[in-house]
Amino acid sequence: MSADGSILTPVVDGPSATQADAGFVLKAWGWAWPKALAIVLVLGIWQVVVWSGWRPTYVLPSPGETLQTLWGMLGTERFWSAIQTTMIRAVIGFALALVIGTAVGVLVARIRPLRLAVGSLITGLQTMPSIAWFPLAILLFGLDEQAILFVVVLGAAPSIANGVISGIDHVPPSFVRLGTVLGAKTVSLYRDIVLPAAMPAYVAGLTQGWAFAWRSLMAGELLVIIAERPSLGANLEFARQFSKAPLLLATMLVILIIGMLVDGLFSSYARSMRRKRGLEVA
Amino acid sequence: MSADGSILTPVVDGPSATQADAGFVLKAWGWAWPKALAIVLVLGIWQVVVWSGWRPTYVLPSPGETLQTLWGMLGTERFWSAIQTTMIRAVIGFALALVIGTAVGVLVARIRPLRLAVGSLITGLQTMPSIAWFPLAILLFGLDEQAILFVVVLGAAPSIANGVISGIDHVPPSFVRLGTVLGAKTVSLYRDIVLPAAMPAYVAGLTQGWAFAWRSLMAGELLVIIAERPSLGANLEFARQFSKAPLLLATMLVILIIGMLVDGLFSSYARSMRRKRGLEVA
Amino acid sequence: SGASASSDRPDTANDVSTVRLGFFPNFTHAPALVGLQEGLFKAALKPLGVTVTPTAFNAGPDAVTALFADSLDIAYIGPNPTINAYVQSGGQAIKVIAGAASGGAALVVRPGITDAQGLKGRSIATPQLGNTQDVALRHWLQQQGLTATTEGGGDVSIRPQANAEGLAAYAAGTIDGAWVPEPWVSEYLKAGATVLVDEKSLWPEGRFVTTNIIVRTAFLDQHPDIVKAVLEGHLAALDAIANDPAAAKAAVNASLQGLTGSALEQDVLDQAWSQVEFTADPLPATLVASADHAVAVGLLDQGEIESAGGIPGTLYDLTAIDAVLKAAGKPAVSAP
Amino acid sequence: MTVAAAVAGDVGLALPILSICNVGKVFGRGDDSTVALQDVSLDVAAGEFVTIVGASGCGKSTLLNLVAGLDQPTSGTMQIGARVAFMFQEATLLPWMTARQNVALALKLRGMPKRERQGRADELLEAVRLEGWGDKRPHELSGGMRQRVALARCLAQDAPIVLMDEPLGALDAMTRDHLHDEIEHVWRAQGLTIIFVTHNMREAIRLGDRVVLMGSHPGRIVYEESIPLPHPRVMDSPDVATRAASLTARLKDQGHAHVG
Amino acid sequence: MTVAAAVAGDVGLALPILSICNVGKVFGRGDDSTVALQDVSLDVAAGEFVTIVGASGCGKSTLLNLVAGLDQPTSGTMQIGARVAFMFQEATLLPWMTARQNVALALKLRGMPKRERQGRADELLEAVRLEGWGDKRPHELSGGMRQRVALARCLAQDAPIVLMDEPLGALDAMTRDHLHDEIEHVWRAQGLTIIFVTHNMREAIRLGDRVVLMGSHPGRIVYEESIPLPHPRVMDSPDVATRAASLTARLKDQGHAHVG
Ligand SMILES: Nc1ncnc2c1ncn2[C@@H]1O[C@H](COP(=O)(O)OP(=O)(O)OP(=O)(O)O)[C@@H](O)[C@H]1O
Ligand SMILES: Nc1ncnc2c1ncn2[C@@H]1O[C@H](COP(=O)(O)OP(=O)(O)OP(=O)(O)O)[C@@H](O)[C@H]1O
Ligand SMILES: [Mg+2]
Ligand SMILES: [Mg+2]
Repeated sequence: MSADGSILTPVVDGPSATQADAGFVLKAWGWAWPKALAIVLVLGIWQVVVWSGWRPTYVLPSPGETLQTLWGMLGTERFWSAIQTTMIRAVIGFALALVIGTAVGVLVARIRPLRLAVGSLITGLQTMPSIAWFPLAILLFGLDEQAILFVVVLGAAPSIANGVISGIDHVPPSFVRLGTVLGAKTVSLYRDIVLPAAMPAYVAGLTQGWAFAWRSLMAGELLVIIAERPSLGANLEFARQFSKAPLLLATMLVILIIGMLVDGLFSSYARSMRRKRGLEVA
Repeated sequence: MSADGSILTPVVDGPSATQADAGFVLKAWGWAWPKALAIVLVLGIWQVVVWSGWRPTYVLPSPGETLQTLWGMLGTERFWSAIQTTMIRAVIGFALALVIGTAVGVLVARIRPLRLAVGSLITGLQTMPSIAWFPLAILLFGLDEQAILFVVVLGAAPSIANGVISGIDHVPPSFVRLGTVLGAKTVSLYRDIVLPAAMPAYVAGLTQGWAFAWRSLMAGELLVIIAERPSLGANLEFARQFSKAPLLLATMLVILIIGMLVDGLFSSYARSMRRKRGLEVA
Repeated sequence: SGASASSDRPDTANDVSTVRLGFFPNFTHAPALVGLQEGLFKAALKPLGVTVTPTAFNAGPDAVTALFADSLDIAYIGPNPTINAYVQSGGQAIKVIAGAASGGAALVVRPGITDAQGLKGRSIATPQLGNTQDVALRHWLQQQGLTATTEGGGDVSIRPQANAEGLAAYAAGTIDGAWVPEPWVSEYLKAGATVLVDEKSLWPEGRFVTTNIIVRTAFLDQHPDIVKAVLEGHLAALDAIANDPAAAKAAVNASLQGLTGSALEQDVLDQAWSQVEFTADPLPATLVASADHAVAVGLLDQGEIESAGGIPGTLYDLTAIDAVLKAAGKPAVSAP
Repeated sequence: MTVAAAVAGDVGLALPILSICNVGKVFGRGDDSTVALQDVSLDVAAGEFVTIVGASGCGKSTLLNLVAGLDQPTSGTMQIGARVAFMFQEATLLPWMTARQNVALALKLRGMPKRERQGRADELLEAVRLEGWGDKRPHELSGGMRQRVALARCLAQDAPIVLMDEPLGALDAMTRDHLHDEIEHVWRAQGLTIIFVTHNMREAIRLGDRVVLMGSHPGRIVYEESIPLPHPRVMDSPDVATRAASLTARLKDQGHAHVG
Repeated sequence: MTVAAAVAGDVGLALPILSICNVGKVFGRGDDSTVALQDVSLDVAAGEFVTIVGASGCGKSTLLNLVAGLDQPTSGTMQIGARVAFMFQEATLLPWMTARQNVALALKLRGMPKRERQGRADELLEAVRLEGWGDKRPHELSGGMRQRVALARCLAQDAPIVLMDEPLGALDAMTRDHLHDEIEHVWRAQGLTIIFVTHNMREAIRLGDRVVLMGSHPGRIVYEESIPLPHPRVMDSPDVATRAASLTARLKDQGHAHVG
């Protein structure tokens, strides 16, 4: 290769052998440091603001105090029972919303008159604050778990349905044509071709649906305070009503962490899906 | 074509000339009847339930009474001023959320450590009920319009960001490779290729973002209640607090209608986008 | 300095041009509504060259946060948020400077329930866990020998529930009564309920605090003159209410309509009005008793109260209202 | 212009399984419309192997789409006597499935029981020389490999009529020769009726009982010729070359005649 | 196996603008890995027209990807002396743009001022025989038309090195002949360096200064041959045919040698 260096720019050298050894530790580190940095940054800024004396600590408590409150909470059985109650409601409500939202989404995407009739209604329902449904929920279900689920489903199902619709709308027509040619009947067309193709938008819709479900749940849990059953939503409202700033912040942290964990689930599923489809480098 | 009919099935005849004449009227009718039918159905069922005497009318008013209340509302200047206030807040808040959410989405999708650090936080923030932000909003902005916008942006920006991220994640890699080959720099790669390609998911994210913005706004409008400046959120909450069932239902109808109109905007944009891309038959 | 709270904090400047007055669009805040509607605060503050910036709140916690955040100076508020603000700030942030309303709460139940024993196995709503009515109900049940846990168990199931939903739940048959303040008592009566216990009957002289006025401690220290002027306006409003109830009712409803888009039905308003007394006396003893009851039923933490300096501790500062009352030739209010 | 009618006699005795009559297809409306097909008539007998050659954009794919029922003609009538398999011009593999699953999907949708599918899919992949690649996903395959998976899937459909739109366009000479043999074998063994679009005139002659030439603007059939050469034919044989030259010349003339 | 080194003398005098040295590319890891390229070395002189022929899946596209910098080799080094234009095996048109906009995008990204773009894009579309189709969107074009838009876009990039991956695979003989002339014209006029992948041996000989044959499993260069025939060449000429036959035979041998 007696090439004249002046017009040649080296593009790349093969990776050295050491890179292969790095392995797991490096990977875990690469995954962990950004998170650690973010947490340290947030806590640091928060602490600095508190130190600056900008607001009295009874309205803006220090991270230390908040974490201490959180730690104290973690030690109580009541807290875990609240988490459990709330998570069970969330999962059941979300599962219901999933089934209903998916069914409605598929039907609306498929049946033109239905779409014209109720297509926009779906977003309309989505914009309705949970609180507006309370009276109806109570009239229909009384002060019962079902009233909470009703509010949760009304919150989450529309956004799941919208995810399905947008997913189906953007399925490449060539896939549908393929399905037709392969002789797929309606059910198999949707099961084998359209829905898998719509999966990315569907999962995005599910994430949004989860957020809606969770928000609606936090509101809905104020509806029904049921015998011997503390809940996160009630805790949040309680902290607020009693102006307990550290408790409020600690509860917000819990909500944030649960939200992030659930997002972790969704996004790792989305990632594996992308990897399968060659949309992401493994 | 002296074909033996027994093994031949006629597939299609060319469309007759009359079909071309049908034109506008048929189209408008095809658009209108499903909606009309849906409305009639809902009102009908509602009326039947009311007639059945299932619940006293002070908690479940008849459609007639509700529509009458709505009609009465429409006649007041106060109502229109409330709509105006709320819509202005919604539009400003949504616009802010759009800018912030898009920027955050693009950055998070692009920069890997940032994604690892705050990717899941976005959904975490989304799951936080608006009401939890009130103290922070008051601390940061006092009792001001800005506090409302803060709550709205915190509600809507995450879901817009999530839309952007999911859109960018699912851009066909071949498009990105094309952009690289065409010599697109980061900015042009995103402006000319990645963002247009991510548009469908982005618009879906916007629709969800609008729903979040609107819900957060309905809650946030309770932060600052000003006498000369009525708002839809305050109207909704106080109709509830004053147990004015017809007023509550009428306000819900207004929210529903606004939500549907906005969805109409988004979905007609989405439709024209799909048509352009050959995803929908014109 | 001015209304934009966060940027200009009035308590760091010596002069303020406006006082920020908080209240709820709520019938029991009638003195605030009437005073603002009729310009009585404005008139009282005029000599000082200070204007009033009214701020309506939907709920207590936001008003308390606003006070804590220096976004609000004076607020009409119920006894619960008062205790919470006092306790949570370690006794520092606020002081009660006057009363505004007394009375107007009752246990309403489904017809047919005629005594405490009739409540066994029933569900009763209260506006909110740990609020005055909630505490009152729990305390009363205790005295009647009935049990009720904070989680809704026991002989009587207490279901803390926003008032609007409470009424719907009553209509749906899921609750059998409620211990609520006015105007909700009147709403329940309209929906067919009957009064089982009028809270008045449980208090000496039939008076107990429903609404009082609190001030940011720092504001009181720096601007006693403004606080005094506001209380003059308050007194003028109380006089207006006493002198012409019909006009006052109209002013209240007009104000509610303007703020919320909803007003009370005339019959509900009349009925509720007759149950509430608007007074400058904050009735400290009743608040103290209520706090004790809350501790007794496990809804307030005695430790927290102690570290805030106890109740009443430094909660009350009635010098200004007494001065104003004296100037008007009226008797001073009861000290704690 | 009723060329089809003129040659109908050639196949008059065999039973037409497919009959296209004066079909036209216009895309769009008004000024912006494109006449993709005009007055196309074609009868195909059961068991016939018809190859179609024509300029880029002359309407070959459009015609196959109509036959497959994926689109409706704007005029004329069509009669199709049996189920149709279609191999699109683009491979159109489902990205969330492996090569094997893509093939197995066709088997599933024609009703093959689950346990037989995998084996049959592997057989088909072997037939297109992709043994051992079944577990790869589309994005891990080269362009030509994807095309072969699509071919395997098309054969998996097991339909009496098979439409193939440039099925071997992305393949090298060797693989192509092999697949010619394979397709011819399947055609004979199963008595298929095949319509095969290609740009390679010698390929058209190598495979076809009849070669149909199409012209553009508007898309139409300009010429048909039966190929009576004995089987098996060889693409590089002089016979094939001679015919290819003459047919190419005819197509070019047609092209010039129209463009000029 | 250093075939490239052996023939380096041929082009030793000209300045290599592109130098690939012992490059390997492995996809995946462990058992599941595919060796797409092994020990590939190739020098291309500035202004040279190199054509690459090889079996489906032998690594041609992979090699071009590496040269274009779209992927990194797992071993070996590469030096590229100028900007690279690349026409992918799949057309890859942006579906939200018209044909003209797709071409104009390349012009925009290489920095052409706005007002000149439209005219230049139309010129390029005309060069690929798509005059009048500029306003159509990709889904309204036939497969061959889309390929031609991609070709126009590739030419629009105006880069000194041009990589073309089966650019004319979906075109009929006439259009293809025309585009041979067009590509050759541009190559000469602008002094481009072109690497051109095709499955058509005669096309490779028609265009190339040098034909590179690749073998599969693993992908590698098995033979190179300079084509000293005078220009302009004709695809159907006996000269070209003879050479094509011999090169094809060589490729087949290679294939059999390996497969057998
Ligand atoms: N969906 C469509 N909308 C508008 N025009 C279309 C559409 N599909 C095809 N056309 C037009 O119809 C004509 C025929 O297209 P077709 O795909 O049938 O050509 P083809 O013969 O298959 O060409 P190729 O050999 O390039 O694949 C072209 O001019 C094309 O632009
Ligand atoms: N992203 C990838 N992941 C895994 N394997 C890959 C990937 N891309 C290509 N391969 C493999 O690398 C080999 C070479 O592929 P390449 O696309 O370069 O072939 P090619 O010579 O262009 O073939 P064709 O003529 O069919 O286009 C193939 O075996 C293919 O399966
Ligand atoms: Mg075609
Ligand atoms: Mg390739």
